Amino acid sequence: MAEENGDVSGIATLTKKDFTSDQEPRWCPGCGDYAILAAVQGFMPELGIEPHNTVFISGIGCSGRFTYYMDTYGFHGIHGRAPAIATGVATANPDLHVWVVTGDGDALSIGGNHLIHALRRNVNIKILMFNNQIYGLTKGQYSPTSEEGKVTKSTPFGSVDHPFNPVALALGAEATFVARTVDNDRKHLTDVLRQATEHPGSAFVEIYQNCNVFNDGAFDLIRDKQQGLHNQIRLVNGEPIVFDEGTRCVRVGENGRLEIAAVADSDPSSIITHDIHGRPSLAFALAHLSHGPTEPTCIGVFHEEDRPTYGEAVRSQLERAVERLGPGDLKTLLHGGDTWTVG
Amino acid sequence: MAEENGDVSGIATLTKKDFTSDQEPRWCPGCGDYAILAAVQGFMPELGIEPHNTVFISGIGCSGRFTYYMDTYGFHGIHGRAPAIATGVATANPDLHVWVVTGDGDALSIGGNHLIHALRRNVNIKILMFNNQIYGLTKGQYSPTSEEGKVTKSTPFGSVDHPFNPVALALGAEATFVARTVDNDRKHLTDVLRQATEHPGSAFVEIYQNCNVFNDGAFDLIRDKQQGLHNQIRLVNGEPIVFDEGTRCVRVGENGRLEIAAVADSDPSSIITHDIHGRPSLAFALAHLSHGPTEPTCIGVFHEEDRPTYGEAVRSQLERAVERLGPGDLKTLLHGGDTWTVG
Amino acid sequence: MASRPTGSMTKTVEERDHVVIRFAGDSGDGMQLTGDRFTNATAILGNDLATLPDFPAEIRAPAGTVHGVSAFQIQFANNDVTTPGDHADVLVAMNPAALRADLDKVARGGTIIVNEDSFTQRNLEKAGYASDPTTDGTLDGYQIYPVPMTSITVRAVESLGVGKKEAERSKNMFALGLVSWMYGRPVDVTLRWLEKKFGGKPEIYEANVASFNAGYNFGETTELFAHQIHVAAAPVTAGTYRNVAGSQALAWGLIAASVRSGVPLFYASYPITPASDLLHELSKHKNFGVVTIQAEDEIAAANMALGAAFTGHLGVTGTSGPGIDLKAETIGLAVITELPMILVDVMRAGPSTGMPTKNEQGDLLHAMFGRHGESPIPIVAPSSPADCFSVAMEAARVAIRYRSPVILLSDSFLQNSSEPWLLPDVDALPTIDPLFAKANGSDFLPYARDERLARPWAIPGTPGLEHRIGGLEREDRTGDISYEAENHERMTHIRREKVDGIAADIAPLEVDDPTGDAELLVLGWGSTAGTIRAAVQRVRGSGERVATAHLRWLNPMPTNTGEVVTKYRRVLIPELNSGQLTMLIRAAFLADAKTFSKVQGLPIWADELEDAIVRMLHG
Amino acid sequence: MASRPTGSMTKTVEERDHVVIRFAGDSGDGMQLTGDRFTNATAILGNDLATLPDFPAEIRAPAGTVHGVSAFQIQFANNDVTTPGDHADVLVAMNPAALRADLDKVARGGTIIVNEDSFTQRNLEKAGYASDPTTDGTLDGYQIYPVPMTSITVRAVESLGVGKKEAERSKNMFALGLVSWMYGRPVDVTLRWLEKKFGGKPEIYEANVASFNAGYNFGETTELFAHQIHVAAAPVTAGTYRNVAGSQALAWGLIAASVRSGVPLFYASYPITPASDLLHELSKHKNFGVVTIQAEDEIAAANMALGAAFTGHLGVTGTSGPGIDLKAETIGLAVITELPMILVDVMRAGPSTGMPTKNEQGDLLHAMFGRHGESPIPIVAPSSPADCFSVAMEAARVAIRYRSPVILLSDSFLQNSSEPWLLPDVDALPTIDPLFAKANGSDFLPYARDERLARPWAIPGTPGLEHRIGGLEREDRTGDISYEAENHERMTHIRREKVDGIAADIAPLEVDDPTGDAELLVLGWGSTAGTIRAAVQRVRGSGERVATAHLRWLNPMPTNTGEVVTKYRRVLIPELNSGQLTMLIRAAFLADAKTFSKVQGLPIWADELEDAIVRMLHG
Ligand SMILES: Cc1ncc(C[n+]2csc(CCOP(=O)(O)OP(=O)(O)O)c2C)c(N)n1
Ligand SMILES: Cc1ncc(C[n+]2csc(CCOP(=O)(O)OP(=O)(O)O)c2C)c(N)n1
Ligand code: SF4
Ligand code: SF4
Ligand SMILES: [Mg+2]
Ligand SMILES: [Mg+2]
Repeated sequence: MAEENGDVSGIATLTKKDFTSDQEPRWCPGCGDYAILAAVQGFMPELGIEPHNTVFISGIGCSGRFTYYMDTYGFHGIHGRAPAIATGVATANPDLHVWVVTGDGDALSIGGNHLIHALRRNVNIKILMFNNQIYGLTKGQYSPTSEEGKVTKSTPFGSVDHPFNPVALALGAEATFVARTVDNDRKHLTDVLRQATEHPGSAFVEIYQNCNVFNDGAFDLIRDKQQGLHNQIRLVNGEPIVFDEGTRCVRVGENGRLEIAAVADSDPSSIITHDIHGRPSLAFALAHLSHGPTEPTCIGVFHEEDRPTYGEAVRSQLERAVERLGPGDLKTLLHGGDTWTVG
Repeated sequence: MAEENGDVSGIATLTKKDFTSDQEPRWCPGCGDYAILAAVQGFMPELGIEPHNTVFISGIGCSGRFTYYMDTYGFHGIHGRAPAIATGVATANPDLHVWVVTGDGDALSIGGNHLIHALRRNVNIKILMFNNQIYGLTKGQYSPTSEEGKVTKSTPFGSVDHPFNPVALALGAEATFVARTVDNDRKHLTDVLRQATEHPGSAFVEIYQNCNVFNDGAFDLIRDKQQGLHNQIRLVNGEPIVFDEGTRCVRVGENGRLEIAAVADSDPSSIITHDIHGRPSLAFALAHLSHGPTEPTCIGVFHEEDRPTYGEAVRSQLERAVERLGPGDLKTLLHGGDTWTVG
Repeated sequence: MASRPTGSMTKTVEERDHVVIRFAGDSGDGMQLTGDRFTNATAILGNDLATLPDFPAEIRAPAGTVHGVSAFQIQFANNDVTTPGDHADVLVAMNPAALRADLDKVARGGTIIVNEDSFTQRNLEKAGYASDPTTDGTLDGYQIYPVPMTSITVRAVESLGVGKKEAERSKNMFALGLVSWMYGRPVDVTLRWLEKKFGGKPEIYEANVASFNAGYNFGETTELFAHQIHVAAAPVTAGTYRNVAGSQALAWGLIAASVRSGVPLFYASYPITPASDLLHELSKHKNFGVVTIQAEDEIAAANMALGAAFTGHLGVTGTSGPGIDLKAETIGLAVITELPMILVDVMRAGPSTGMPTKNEQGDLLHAMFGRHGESPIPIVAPSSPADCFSVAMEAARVAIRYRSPVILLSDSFLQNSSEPWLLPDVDALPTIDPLFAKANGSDFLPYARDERLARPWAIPGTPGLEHRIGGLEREDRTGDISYEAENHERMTHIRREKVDGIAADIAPLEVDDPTGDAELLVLGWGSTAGTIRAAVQRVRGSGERVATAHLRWLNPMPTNTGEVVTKYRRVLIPELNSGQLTMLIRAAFLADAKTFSKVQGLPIWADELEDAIVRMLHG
Repeated sequence: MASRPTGSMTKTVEERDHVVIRFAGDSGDGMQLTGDRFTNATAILGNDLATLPDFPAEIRAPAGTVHGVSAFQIQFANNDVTTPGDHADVLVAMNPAALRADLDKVARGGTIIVNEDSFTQRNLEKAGYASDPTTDGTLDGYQIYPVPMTSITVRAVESLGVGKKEAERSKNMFALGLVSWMYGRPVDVTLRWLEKKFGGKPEIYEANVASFNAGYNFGETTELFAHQIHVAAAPVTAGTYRNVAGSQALAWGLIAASVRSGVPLFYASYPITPASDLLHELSKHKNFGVVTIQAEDEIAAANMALGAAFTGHLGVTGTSGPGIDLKAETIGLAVITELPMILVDVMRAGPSTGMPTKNEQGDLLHAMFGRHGESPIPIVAPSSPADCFSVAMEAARVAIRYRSPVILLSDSFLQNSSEPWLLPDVDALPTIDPLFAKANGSDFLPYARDERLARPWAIPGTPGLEHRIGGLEREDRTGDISYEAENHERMTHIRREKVDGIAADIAPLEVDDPTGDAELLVLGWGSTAGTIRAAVQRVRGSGERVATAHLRWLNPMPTNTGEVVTKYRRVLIPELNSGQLTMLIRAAFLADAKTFSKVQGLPIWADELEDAIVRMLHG
């Protein structure tokens, strides 16, 4: 444990070790989850938030084990409900730093409703969705992000389900912070997490995570050091959206539509400048440039928006109630209506 | 009942009466639900689909009673689950015409997950969401579409929840048909329903519905014959988006963003032409022109997209399996593995 | 005071021990308000009483139809009142639909006062009457008093300049005035309340006063009513009283537990009839630091409450049948994570959506067993509206002390009905020490236990107590994940023993057996307490020896329960279900207990139960 | 055939009645395949057998650790085999972790064959061994055979041009060959299978054959093993057999019910261990018109199945503990809408997430009572892997005939383990007439009933039968919404009577009491059947008089159940829970039944139960 009771020795002393529990991680060798865990444990100290003020809440799935490996407070909930548990935690005590770790099945299949409601409420939780486009823990069924036609244990003839685009779904659900990153790019991942932490309110971060056992290579086009170079559209706020070593761009096409084009063929004024703080429709259009990581795909922060956090709104309502009605007094409450006295 | 067993006398003979059950509607006098019921009952005959091939499935809420008033097959399910029941019905028998009637609470609160999954799967169901921005049946709590600060029975100090934009949510969920209409404009409503019926797959239709008891006037700005004239942005495919008697328009502004402007101030080429068949990002941007019916708001069909329906995809997979494996034979199945024979 | 009825007491007065009055009218007629006001005046007079509002189904039916009838029933007496009464002595019917809907709730020979003006052809038709029941013989055998309430009211307020609609709307005050006269209710109380309520709108105020007085004077002056009826005050414990409905008492009990434990209250819920009122009531009291959240569904509500419990709040979630089904998985998580949490289930008639506005005690076995696996949970049930207060405190006490979810089984009747409540001395209410864990330098063991088998409540924000919990089986003491066979069995036993051990911490089952030699025990639980008391009083009145006992805790049952139920030759268990407690008692004690079952969405009537007891004694 | 082992029979042969072998290795070592192949060869030899795979928890632990061990156990005999065996006579441990994990599952004095090559310092450490257990005395008392499996395998395939990794990977075939020799299993079966499986990849095929032969020959030629063991064929009914796991049998039973009723099968489910295999199996058979949907969650799955049932399909949804919790509300809807639907609950150790890969019978009371309100449902449970087939058909028959949801309680053990199955004559399987409603010109009454109290199944698409159903209480016969008190009570009774009436339609409880004067009845349900049979055989062997009976239907129980349980002075109910059936039996029949309870995620061992029976007889 980081420090003994009361002896909070300050930011500078925190290290990765303070966030590392005594439980040995038990994912499959080579799983992308290891890289994310290492990145998170490595990055937490620089936030200067003590482990005891940090809570990790997870659902069920391979990703769900994450909680056990962080030496913070942790709640490994039931399948799909982590955002609801986290809403309880973050609203009960808005001073805590609350993280949700979830998978594509946990968050988007059984837990879809809690996710979208947490996002619209802007609960101050940072949601890390490990998207491996598969159900890992239950050994290989397709997930709501798996591509159509996918052959898995539950779909020997190929899946007929059209997948979600998680970033688009989050935007449709009024999310105030939406981003995407990849498990094996520690710098990018850490950078996105830092921005998520700084954002007051819900942050939805999709992390492309390789499941080397049941869905190996699903993100190679984006995640691979070589191919990624050509296919990652890295979003940087305030900068024109160009990629593929500066050769391609995202520009406004006919009737206001976004499209990918060669920089050489594009009027510079038609090239989109990334702006995370405007209306979410730009972000939505960027999310829809590709449907899944099989074409050039945006990574980075898509959208950020200022809105009061749920926990603060609830807290300030409690404060205003006290101002308006005075601090709660039991006797006043019970005797408040028509009473009568006998004898 | 429309006709006796077997004696299907054809399209021409169907009338509103054939779709009207013997149960007396029991909504509050003045409720917008009456107008929708009348419109639907009036419009069904022109589709030429017999009542016995039509199924209405509803959840719980005032809107949920709708099912009882249609003389078709009907299933009044449990709260929020109508899209799931309907998925069962429409997948089991893709020849049926399946309608879902739901409310803003039923569809977006408890039922949010089933809704978004039915939409992404493109189940061939027509979803009519009666949005009255309130819980009617349970007598007046706020809903996921109620505006922030709303004072209701459950929020005497005002709600702190940021609402959904149902059209944006549906688009984020990969819906293939998304529209909005209003209860008291029978022509517009019927028109939208007709297009929804013609669309192969899920159709999500948000209907602004006045709850005159718990949330009277919520949509007046759009719904009122006078005010509506100025504030309804009527979307017509292939036409420039102008409204307010031709004085205002939707145009492409800076960095590809859509904005409302005076036609007089706008370069004609910047005015958006409505195109329901392109990428959904245009529709998303249109949905985000306003957040709720308190400013000029789009009505009509936002987006339509071709994708195989779930029922057909499932059916054709069954057919292909028969082609590949031959029709199922029990004996072959049971004797299929390693067997041995004794004595 | 602005004015008061002018009539002087010129009629004779008849004494009665108890009276049941039912006000019935259209949803828009203000019957709940009328009943409420009458209740107040009655309470202040010192009668004991019990009330029951009877709402229509959720959707408002067209005015004038049977489906739109809203009624309010009150029983008051010069002695212990235990139920709102089986049948009404007096029915006030504001329109034909009300008469039609409630006639079968009037005692044979009872009094029926109708608003004559509303018995028009149109209204009769809407109510489904072919001819006028007040004249066609339908009401033979009742005492029927037609009173032109609307027209008198309109005339009485004519001069005040209020519109006709407003004038008509105040006819419920006329009815209140009339019935107040009939039973000699104090006038001041009502006038004072009108002043408080409408003081700011003088016209409306005057109109209501005028209507009320007109009703009162109508009773006094017309020949119609021969005499007033007097019901003496009931002998009650000295103290300050108020009338309280179960939903209020339950909400306040939770707030009191929060205040007396210093653990903030966190209530997450999804609206559902008849549990919504808890959410409504609690959200009014944010100045107590009460967080209320209207969640997206019941699953979320339960998980939010559980998350809050983890964070050191008293996590509470309330719902009714369909909602408690949905919370099952989360309750299991609360059982294995051993966090203090309260699940309120306000039972209503099932199965499925059932009859949402009707009452039933159908969820007891669901509360006991409604989760997969071995997943024991304490269950407690209040026996009357006011009892909800102390049961809520008791549930909180056990939840916090034992770090356990607790199910509180209320029901639709308890929630909606009301009774006078002797207000407790706030400073004498029990305190609850949350005993939050503190770091002490040594390794923290989140699943180590105290003498009650309770584990530490170590809340986020406390340095040195970082730990992880969850739904996978935990290793004893360390709380790490464990798949070890013996550990699982040990933990299964510990979870059960902890719940069973609560028996040592609750009151023993009290038996009321005045002669000490009763043959038959009537054992009850929950909201049937009043009816049981009434029925047992009656059979005892006719010389029978019957014992009675009431279970407040259903799991665990008090330690002496087995002894009690096996002591009597016969055990009768009245239940608003098919015999759920009966099954638990039979299984636990092999006692041949029988059920008196009623599954009609209605309360058990005392006379039905009386018959059943007599039959069992002599049959 | 490519080649076969060269060794000739030069060793002595020892006769045994039964043998238990356990193959254990790393998750990647192919132990399930090895076990499966051994099982096949054994079955074909005519031994009776039972098997149990023992997977690690869901997440793959790092290779070489105890958490990553995967094992497969088989018992085979010359007579009736009822369980996979309490303790292994032979353990094949492919690495130190396997030895460490499974040593306590080996009978004292048993044989342990280890892959010597894997006992490196590194692997010992990973397994948590400080020193080498094969040499440090840990295994004193066992017969230990270290065999350098990896190196021999690699050498055997050297010449075939396969890579070292591939070569090493085929060491499980070496183990299979060795054990096949030890127990004289037929070689052809395995070689034929290898050809079928790897025929297309000659190198891999050759390598596997070479490894298998190397193992076989190793047994034959080395001095290590003194003799072969022979287990004679069991006397069994004539016919064609196959080995079948419960998940297959259950899936096929559903398909058979669909074929024999003409009602298409519709399976909607959400993956969950150990129920997922049903989804996997059924989705392979789309050529039977089986629709399978992987729903977004369990609630959706149940509602989809219910929607399909409404549409005239056999709606089935399968899940395990946490999922059955979530389906509770929907099951209630199925109860009130009275549609044919099957809910399969493959029980696993709870509460909450519990121990997902471990077994338990913890959901019986949840199945009985796990919905709000009075909501009775038929419940049936298979007793062995092969029995899943006929129980699935039986569940479908009752669901369709009675228009009722049915809960089928399987468990993790039944699902995963396998046994030889005498294949039924397909044409003699029972047919089920769905009796779909047809319009007959008169008004359609969706809640009118036949002599079984079943209502019409009128499916969308049928002209003239348009009607509306739902979760609100229905009026008798018409099916319209009704809030009427007596109607609700009537419907509550009808729903219960309908379910109770199924008792007339199922087999009576069969008692096995050879002497007819047993003192003690051992009553079982579900997957403990095999253990109970074994234990009872043993105590009878020592002259005790013990009767036994097994409940297939838990609700309703067969009509003679009360008679049976009250006939015996003592009733012992072995359950993998804290006494759930016991509680039902006690409550229903006031019989003082006792539980033999085991809640460890493990099967009951026959010897434990034997002890318990003897104790109860003489204690
Ligand atoms: C209520 C419930 N349903 C199903 C399961 C089984 N289950 C556990 S994890 C999981 C899906 C995991 O997929 P994902 O969220 O993508 O996580 P991953 O394992 O891929 O990290 C499922 C279906 C469960 N534990 N609880
Ligand atoms: C599981 C469950 N939870 C809660 C309820 C109570 N309930 C019925 S309808 C409803 C909300 C209705 O709101 P909406 O969908 O907007 O429909 P409206 O009445 O406004 O048409 C609620 C909370 C229920 N019936 N079932
Ligand atoms: S199954 Fe996939 S996601 Fe899960 S631990 Fe293994 S590699 Fe990682
Ligand atoms: S409560 Fe509102 S939505 Fe419901 S019936 Fe009445 S007016 Fe309509
Ligand atoms: Mg995944
Ligand atoms: Mg609504």
